[in-house]
Amino acid sequence: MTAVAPPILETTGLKAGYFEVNILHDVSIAVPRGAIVSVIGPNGAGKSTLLKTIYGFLKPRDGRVVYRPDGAEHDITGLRPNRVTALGLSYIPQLDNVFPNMSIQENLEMGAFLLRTGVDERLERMFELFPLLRERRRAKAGGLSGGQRQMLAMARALMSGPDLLLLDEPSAGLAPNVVDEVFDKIREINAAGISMIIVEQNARRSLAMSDYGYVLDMGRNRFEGPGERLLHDEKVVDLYLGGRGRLAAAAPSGEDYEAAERPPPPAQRRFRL
Amino acid sequence: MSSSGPILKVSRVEKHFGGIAAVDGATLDVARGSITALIGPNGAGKTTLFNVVSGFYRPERGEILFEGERIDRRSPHSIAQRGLVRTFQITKALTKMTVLENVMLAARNQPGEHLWQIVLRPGSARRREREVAERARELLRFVHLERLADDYAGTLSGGQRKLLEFARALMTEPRMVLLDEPMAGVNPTLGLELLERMKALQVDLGMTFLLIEHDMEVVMSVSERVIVMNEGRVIADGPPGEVQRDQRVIDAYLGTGAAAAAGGMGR
Amino acid sequence: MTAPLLATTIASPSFWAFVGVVAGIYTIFALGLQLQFGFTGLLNFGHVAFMAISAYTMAILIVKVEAPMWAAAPAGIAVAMVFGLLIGLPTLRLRADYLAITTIAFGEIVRYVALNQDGLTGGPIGTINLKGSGTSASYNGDWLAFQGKVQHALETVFGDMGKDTAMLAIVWTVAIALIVAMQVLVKAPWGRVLRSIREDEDAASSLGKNVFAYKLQALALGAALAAVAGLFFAFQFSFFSPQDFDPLTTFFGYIIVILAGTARNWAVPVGAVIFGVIFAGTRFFEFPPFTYFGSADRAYLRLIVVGLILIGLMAFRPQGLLGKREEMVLE
Amino acid sequence: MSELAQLLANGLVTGSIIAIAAIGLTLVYGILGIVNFAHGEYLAFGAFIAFAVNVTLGWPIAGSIVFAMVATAMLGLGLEYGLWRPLRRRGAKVVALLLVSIGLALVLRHVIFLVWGATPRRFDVDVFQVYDLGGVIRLSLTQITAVSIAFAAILLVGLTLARTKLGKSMRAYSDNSALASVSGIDVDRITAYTWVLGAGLAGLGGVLLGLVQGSFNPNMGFTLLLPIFAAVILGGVGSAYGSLVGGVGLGLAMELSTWNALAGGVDPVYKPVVAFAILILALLVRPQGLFGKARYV
Repeated sequence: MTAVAPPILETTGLKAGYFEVNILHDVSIAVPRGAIVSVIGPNGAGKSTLLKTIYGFLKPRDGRVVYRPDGAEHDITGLRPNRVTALGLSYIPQLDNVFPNMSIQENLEMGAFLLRTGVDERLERMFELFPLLRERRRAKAGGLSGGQRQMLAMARALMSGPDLLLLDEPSAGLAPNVVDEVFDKIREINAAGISMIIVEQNARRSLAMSDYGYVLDMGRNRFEGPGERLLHDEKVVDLYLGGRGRLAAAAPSGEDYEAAERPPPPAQRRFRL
Repeated sequence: MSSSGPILKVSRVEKHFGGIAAVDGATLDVARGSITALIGPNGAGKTTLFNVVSGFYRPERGEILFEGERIDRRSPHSIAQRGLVRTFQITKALTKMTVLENVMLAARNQPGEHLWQIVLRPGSARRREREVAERARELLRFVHLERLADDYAGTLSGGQRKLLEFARALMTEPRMVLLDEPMAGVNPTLGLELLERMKALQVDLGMTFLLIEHDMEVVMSVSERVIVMNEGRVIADGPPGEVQRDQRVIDAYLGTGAAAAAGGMGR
Repeated sequence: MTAPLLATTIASPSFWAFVGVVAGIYTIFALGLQLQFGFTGLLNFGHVAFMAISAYTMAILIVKVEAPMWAAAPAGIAVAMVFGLLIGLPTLRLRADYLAITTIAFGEIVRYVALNQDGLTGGPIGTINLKGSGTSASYNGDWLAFQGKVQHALETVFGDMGKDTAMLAIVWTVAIALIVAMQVLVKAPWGRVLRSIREDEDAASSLGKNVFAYKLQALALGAALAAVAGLFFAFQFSFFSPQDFDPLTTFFGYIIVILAGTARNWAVPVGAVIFGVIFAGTRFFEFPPFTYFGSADRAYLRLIVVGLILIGLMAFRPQGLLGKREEMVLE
Repeated sequence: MSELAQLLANGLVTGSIIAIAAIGLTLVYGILGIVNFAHGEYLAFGAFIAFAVNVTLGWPIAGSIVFAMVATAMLGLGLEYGLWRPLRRRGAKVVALLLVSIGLALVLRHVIFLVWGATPRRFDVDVFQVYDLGGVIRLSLTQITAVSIAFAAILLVGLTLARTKLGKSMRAYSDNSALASVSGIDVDRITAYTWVLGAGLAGLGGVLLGLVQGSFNPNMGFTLLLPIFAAVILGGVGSAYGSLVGGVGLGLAMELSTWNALAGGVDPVYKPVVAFAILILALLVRPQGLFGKARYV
């Protein structure tokens, strides 16, 4: 990540909402190329709405979204989701993130809907990355457990070969061991060169592995900075991370996160996305 | 009905969906006046078990006793009337009713809910309604939603809805409450408060709580007993410290990172 | 047609009395749907069947058993309520769209039976054939006598009025009494339980409410209201046939409820009067552009307008004219 | 014995008409979530358009059928753009859309009444060409044609849904429309295609119904609507082959109920009642439809 390269995605002054209610009032974020950016904040801060607005599910009332893949620049403000995907973004919603009545393989094929060739190779790569999916390729996605669904959702999102991935609360409602696994996969995917925006409740873990973080509150930017710094910013901790009491209690696991910060062992990097 | 012994006994309960066993012979009991946590990986059958215990699903096999009485063939409303009330993982706030109405709805012994009583004893219905409103406001104060009492529940945030559901469950004057992820989506500060209130009810009124919760910190700090489910069965059951050292629990659920964290806490 | 004729039609009290009676009957009919659909969320599309059952039961008892009207009319309501319970037992656990389809099927079964069991119902010709061909049957002797007495009483107080005024007074007295009664019920905690069921059955039952029992009560009470409407319908038109009870009538009831605003008892008569003027009133509009169409074509046009109103309401004002957006039932 | 064979044959004819009408309804119901009470009017529209070109303009019946299908598909498409899509954008849900469809049914039916009147109409075809099959069953050419076309159309639709990219994207849309658009599917195209297919099949069904009935009026579609719904629910909402099974099953049941050997059989006027009764009974036993599988939500 070089400081001079322009961010792969940038929003400026986004304002959006449903019917009469504005949820985003003024949100500006930037995602450096190849980085993981976390967006955290209390319930109702507008985190999920931000993702939906970037992805064109919601037309912004004001502001701009600019996407810059290699050597190009696209104004994607208000562009419909299928067109956004065609430009090289991908999105994993928090709930309803699979096609429940289609088989796992069909789910993955839907992810590659826009590709004309190379679908089978991608499928093969996803099965390597998520071996469990290969085992159950013919099973309906609706029968998967929460953790398995999240894995399938990630694999589906990667099938289109995106440069930027938007994740909405990937760890919500998952068991601790599955959360570990999900965060491991996220790092692995990022290591393959895919930039990411992650919206998370589990703010500590998310910030710990992020290059940069934004704190939203009431639909506006509140704090921002490198993930590690936000994690130790007294104000942020007090206001958004449940206070120092909880931080102290969770401290022993901090080591663990740091260990996980190291790049994944080369053996796991054999896939290219 | 005995006043000692477990308040809830679940024995060898099975519930299948299209050939797949969601609950596969689960056996557990919950001590009267305790706060017990039910944990386990996704798909372990925890929510299904809640649905079975609260009467929303009928088990194919097994037996459920609440206060010594069989409830596994009873409908949800009759189980609730017996004092066993549940909340939902995805909250069911009645969005087109006000916050106050939501809580008042949950009152028991309201003659005004029966057609013939409205006609025959309109006065008693009205008197009871006044008591109910008063009690409902008290509970809303208790969960810090009092100033929102007259707003439509649809305007509440996710966390506030969890609190509303909690107040509504308490309004039924339950002896035992099943809480399905009461902290999910509640901001941490408010969540801690909710836990304190639960503790207070346990201590002051001897109320029993069984909660599904993923936040291990919460589980370890609030519950005196932890039941772990995996693949539809109970794989461990005991005090929190013991359960988190159980290798099966670490393998199936906690993972090594969390176990390390828990070990740290134990010191 | 010329302006003077138009003036006489519009100014004629008997014309407005007729529209008023029709609106009153529709008010009572739609009040039942308001309870079932507006408050409880039950998509009952067979409402007209309860109207048919009570009208037929009354007529048959009076003509064939020679029962007095004051016994036959309550019997009609009772039988309709029993049918409400019977159809409710198997169907009330179904989801909304399936409930709609099964109840409309139930309504059609009732109509087919009325159409084809000539011996019982007089068949396609209607109640005039209740005694078999050759003799014309009538069931409203007692009623006309009663109506005459009311007319007489009204005239001693208010002086001479049109012949429909007694019917108008009776229908609206009953309608308003029923609205008050319904309002008392839904304002009571009973109504709160119904609204909770409309929103989320599982939430209601998790709080100890017997959802099924409440739905059954709403269905049976609503059936009773349709039954009362059926009786008045029979009295107003002095004979009726199965064609009067086709599914369209139920849909008219829905249009009234939606026009007025769901979960609003006091709004129902407003919706019914607007609907009555559009529907019964336009029959008498004898001026251009209406005169360019024959009477059959005008009937079609009227129904096109009614359809457009329903679509327009759903698109632009789903909460109805007098409803509140926050409590909107239809999303 | 020959009575039974003839009833079975008649049941197959009735059933295939119900099935072809049901398949259009089940697509719109299953993929777009619209419980379309105006589906009967789409049928009537198709029949009357075919009548206009066949009788008024003197086209041959084959060309009239194709023209009617295209015209009804265009009607479906026009209403998607002018009515359903704006409503969907306003956030209208199942019950609201259902009520709109009732309003639409009133409008369409009475526009047809306004244009063509209430007089019974018939196509310009030879209804007297009757085939004697094995000396026991007599079927008219129109009946045989209707059955063949209906089965062929259903097979084609079934294959489209299962095999083609369009079919897969339709299934994906019905499963999770937001995720479908994230996958790069243009969801507006999917809804448009669904209506083209659903309404086109309704138009075809309408013409076939008119052919088999002999004469028809603008109420024809509404009269058949409930049996069509019954077939859809019996077959499982959204399932093309389910509609086939449900429709043919119902057709057979309706005809066989009149069989003399069954305690004299029911009066033929009650055939629709038999269909309604089967629907109600079936829902009692299996509220998710007789052949419908439990779906994941």
